[in-house]
Amino acid sequence: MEKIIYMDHAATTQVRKEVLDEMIPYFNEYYGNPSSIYYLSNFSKMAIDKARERVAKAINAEKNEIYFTAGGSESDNWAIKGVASKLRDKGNHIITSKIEHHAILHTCEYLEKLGYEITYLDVDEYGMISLDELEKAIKNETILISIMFANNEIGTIEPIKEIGEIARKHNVIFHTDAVQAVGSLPIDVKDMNIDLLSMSAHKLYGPKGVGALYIRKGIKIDPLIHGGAQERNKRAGTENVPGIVGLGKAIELAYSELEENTAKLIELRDYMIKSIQSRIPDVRLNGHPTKRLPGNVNMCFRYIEGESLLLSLDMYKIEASSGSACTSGSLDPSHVLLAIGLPHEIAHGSLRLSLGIENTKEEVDFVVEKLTTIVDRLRQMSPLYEKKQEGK
Amino acid sequence: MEKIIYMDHAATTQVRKEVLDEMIPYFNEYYGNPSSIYYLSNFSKMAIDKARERVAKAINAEKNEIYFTAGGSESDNWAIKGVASKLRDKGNHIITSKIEHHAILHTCEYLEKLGYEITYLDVDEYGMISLDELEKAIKNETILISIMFANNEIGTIEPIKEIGEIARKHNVIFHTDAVQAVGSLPIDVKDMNIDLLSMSAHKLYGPKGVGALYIRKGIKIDPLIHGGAQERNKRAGTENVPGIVGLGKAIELAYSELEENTAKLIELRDYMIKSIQSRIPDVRLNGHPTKRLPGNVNMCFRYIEGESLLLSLDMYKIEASSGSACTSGSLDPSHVLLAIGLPHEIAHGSLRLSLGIENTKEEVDFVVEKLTTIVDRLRQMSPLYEKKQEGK
Amino acid sequence: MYSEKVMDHFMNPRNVGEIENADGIGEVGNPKCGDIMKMYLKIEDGIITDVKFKTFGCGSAIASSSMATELIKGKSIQEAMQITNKAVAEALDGLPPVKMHCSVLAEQAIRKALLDYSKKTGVKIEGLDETEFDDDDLHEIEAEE
Amino acid sequence: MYSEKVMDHFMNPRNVGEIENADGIGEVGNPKCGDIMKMYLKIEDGIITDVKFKTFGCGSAIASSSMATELIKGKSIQEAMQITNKAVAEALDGLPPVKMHCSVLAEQAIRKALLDYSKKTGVKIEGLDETEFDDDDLHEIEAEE
Ligand SMILES: Cc1ncc(COP(=O)(O)O)c(C=O)c1O
Ligand SMILES: Cc1ncc(COP(=O)(O)O)c(C=O)c1O
Repeated sequence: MEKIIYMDHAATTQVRKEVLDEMIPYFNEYYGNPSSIYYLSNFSKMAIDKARERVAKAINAEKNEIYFTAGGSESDNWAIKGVASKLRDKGNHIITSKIEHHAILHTCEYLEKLGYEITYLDVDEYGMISLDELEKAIKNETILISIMFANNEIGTIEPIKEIGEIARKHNVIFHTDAVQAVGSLPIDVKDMNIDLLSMSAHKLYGPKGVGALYIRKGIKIDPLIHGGAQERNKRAGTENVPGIVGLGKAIELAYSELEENTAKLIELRDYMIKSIQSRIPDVRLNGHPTKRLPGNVNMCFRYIEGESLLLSLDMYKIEASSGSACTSGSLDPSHVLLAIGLPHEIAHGSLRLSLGIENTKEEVDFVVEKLTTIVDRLRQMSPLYEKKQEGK
Repeated sequence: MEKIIYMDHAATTQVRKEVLDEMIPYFNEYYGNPSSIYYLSNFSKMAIDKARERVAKAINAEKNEIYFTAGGSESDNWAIKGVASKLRDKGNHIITSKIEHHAILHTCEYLEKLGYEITYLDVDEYGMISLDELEKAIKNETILISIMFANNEIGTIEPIKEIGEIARKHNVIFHTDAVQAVGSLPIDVKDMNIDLLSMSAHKLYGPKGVGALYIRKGIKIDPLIHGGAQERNKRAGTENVPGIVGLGKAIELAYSELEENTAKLIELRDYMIKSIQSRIPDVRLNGHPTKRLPGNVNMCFRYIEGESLLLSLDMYKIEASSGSACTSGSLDPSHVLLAIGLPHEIAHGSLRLSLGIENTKEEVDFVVEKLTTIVDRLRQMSPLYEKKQEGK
Repeated sequence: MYSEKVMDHFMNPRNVGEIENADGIGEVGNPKCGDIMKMYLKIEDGIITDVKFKTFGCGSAIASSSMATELIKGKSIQEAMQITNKAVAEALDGLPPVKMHCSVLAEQAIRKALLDYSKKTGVKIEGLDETEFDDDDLHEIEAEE
Repeated sequence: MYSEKVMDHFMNPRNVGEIENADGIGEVGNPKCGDIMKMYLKIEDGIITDVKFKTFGCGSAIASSSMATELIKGKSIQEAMQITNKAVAEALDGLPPVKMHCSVLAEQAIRKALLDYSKKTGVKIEGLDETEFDDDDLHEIEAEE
């Protein structure tokens, strides 16, 4: 494979060597089914136990509050549908936001078809929900508040602790999709009054296809996957032992290096934002200037379309992402960019560069240089830019 | 780790070296998110495509009829809940059997709470459902028939093609939990009129935490996991690329060696059954004598309890399984053994030895020898045996 | 899953067997539930001079029986009456929660054997009562799990 | 995802730019949907002697514009009228199904530029009709996907 510059860590990350090394023996040496009672299975049982402890520690939960899943989407679906199904006699109202991941939004839309009522909170220009509006939206029938910890596109970090307080005050269960936050931000489920929290290993240098749902002791939700007695009867299916081991190792590494990595990433991020702003006219930073994920750079480049930007970057093996409609094959650009109030044509021209711990200042310089050329080239081709030049 | 004799292949298998070798590069070299549009992602996209083709070929399906999941339990839950949710306006009746895996049974029990009606078909002493009873159970409201391909405990193979014909005749969707069958038995979804089929990689020398659901073209079911557009909008979540690669490789290997392995396993299985029967009195073979999984040996040893048998075998690092209640911490022994008509006290004394391709005749001889000693020892300790000796 | 002590008492159970003309015999559990314990006592001058058991059941049932016999051997009837299921479990360095009922069975087997002795001999044993041997109770601890 | 031809025409688009005093100009698409194509024609004696384009849009939109200009350059008006979106897509060695609307846009841009020429000059072009330029139609092919 050719050398690439990978700046799409919000999409996925590579499995770190230390993580993969710990996983390997569980594929064909300690391969016992953790539900069995013999010698061979002790190894996998103990491995899961250790991973559970590591995950719990990372977010200040108890070990038996962690349930392993097949990833962020399953955790999100489980949290929402599990509460909805369990509490359907109590109420049918769920509050979420307009900028959630599709794993939340499409789940909520499905529930609407089943007779649930969903409130989708607006966000401000930075992507922040309003605590006032949240509190006003709560009614007797409200059974769940689900607000993401940090947004995957624009990186905005929501006021989770405050949301937790409001939820607790009104005795409503609070779920947060923390898929982008876990491994990148300090999380304390106790202090933040979080009842349910979703995470996914592949966003933090762990393997794809494994995640977890934190379920606070005392919170009862229906299973999403019924069957065997795994995960204390809450999530059936033979455990993905190597994956679980990988999640445990990855999360431990992430939090042992959190301070150092955060400082590095924020410096790199702000350097990149400034470089772009100083070299390319008509750009806009999306998301909050400071309350944002350490590695997230998201900008709109006026007069051009995002996919053509991505393709051009890819010619230099620079891997990034866009909220452009064209990358998803739909007509509308990212719902997140529309929710923060961008007009369609500007939203179409967005670029997300999500930095990771292996990125360097040199790479950033290279990318910004190429980006400058590319943006210029595409603008020269753009009839919108032509109009602007003509002063229309 | 000490050397073990592994005879619990129905619980899980080790990942074959050829399989793991193909998976490894997808952890940290070709780690791109398959949904992205750049260079790096081509590798994972192509890998998934290849795996899908391999899985499709193995069961004579089309490539775009295969949807990857996190394992057998998810596939089972998805099939049942997906049909139930999609067709709830058409009907609320589902037909299954009493010997299904818990992933089916507990899902059905959950649906009962939601107002669905479930018919649990009886089985005969060999664990076979009756086609007559099946056909009689079908009514206007019937939306789904779910009968397993082969039973995980007693190995009995159900008359799938005939079930498929009946389902088709009555225009009812037919799902089969083929988790134990895939990789061990020839499967042709077209010829067998199967509409939905569940499989799991870790039962066929692939990795844990990945499986697939075959959905015949034209059959529409609701998603179980809503969210991103993965798996053609039917199963959200970033794909477990290495796992999917592993499933693809494992299933291809299994079917390329099927004839050879089946012949070997049946010989070993029948040899083991005969050895046990000739050396140990008061034993009973559970399941069908010939219509059974190639590697499945399941016997009851009267007067003793299964867990103590397992523990004793484990002292020699012989790893096997039991339908004993004590292994699951419940009071009742396996629902499968009860369904074939065994009295509780006999069902408690069951032992499943599920053979795999790496087991040898020498291992079988060793196990039977140890088993003979162990059964004798435990019977000497058993008050039930005492009564029998006294002629009570 | 099991402590080394449990495994030791399971693989090398002490006092397995029967006592001919035992002074007290107690059988508890039932085959439906997968465990039966039968305990034989030899009692001389209020002292349990010998004890044997037979058990149909899982590893912890066998280990619990074995440990229970060890705990009461050579003890007085009153001492034996003090042996609780917890004592049996603790002596085994603990049992998994789902297996605690095995230690309850062992306690019950002792008491039932003592009751049998009491009935046969007319010797009154304080705190013993026929009504306590109700199989349904034996799994209550488990049900709590 | 894209063929080499698409990537070539995207990275090295032919005929980018404007034509001063063009004989016909056609603009289709709209910025809301993320694609606008603007086509400039120079027509002499019924022959398209020069053509330029500007496009705001994804890779396949740019490549489709580029290919479309190549296909009609030097051709007669009637030949240009024969160019369908399929021809554009085929000349690019195919487009992904969700991107077929880009080729439709290119076809429409040509026709709209010809219509403009027709209006300006009074030259009648058979098969051209104002009513066909309805933005809503452009994504129909995509919607079928
Ligand atoms: C027949 C059957 N169905 C379903 C399953 C569940 O598969 P998994 O453990 O991969 O979720 C199993 C195995 O555990 C099985 O044997
Ligand atoms: C905020 C957020 N939620 C949920 C998900 C879904 O996670 P996964 O792909 O592991 O299912 C993602 C990533 O794709 C995400 O960024």
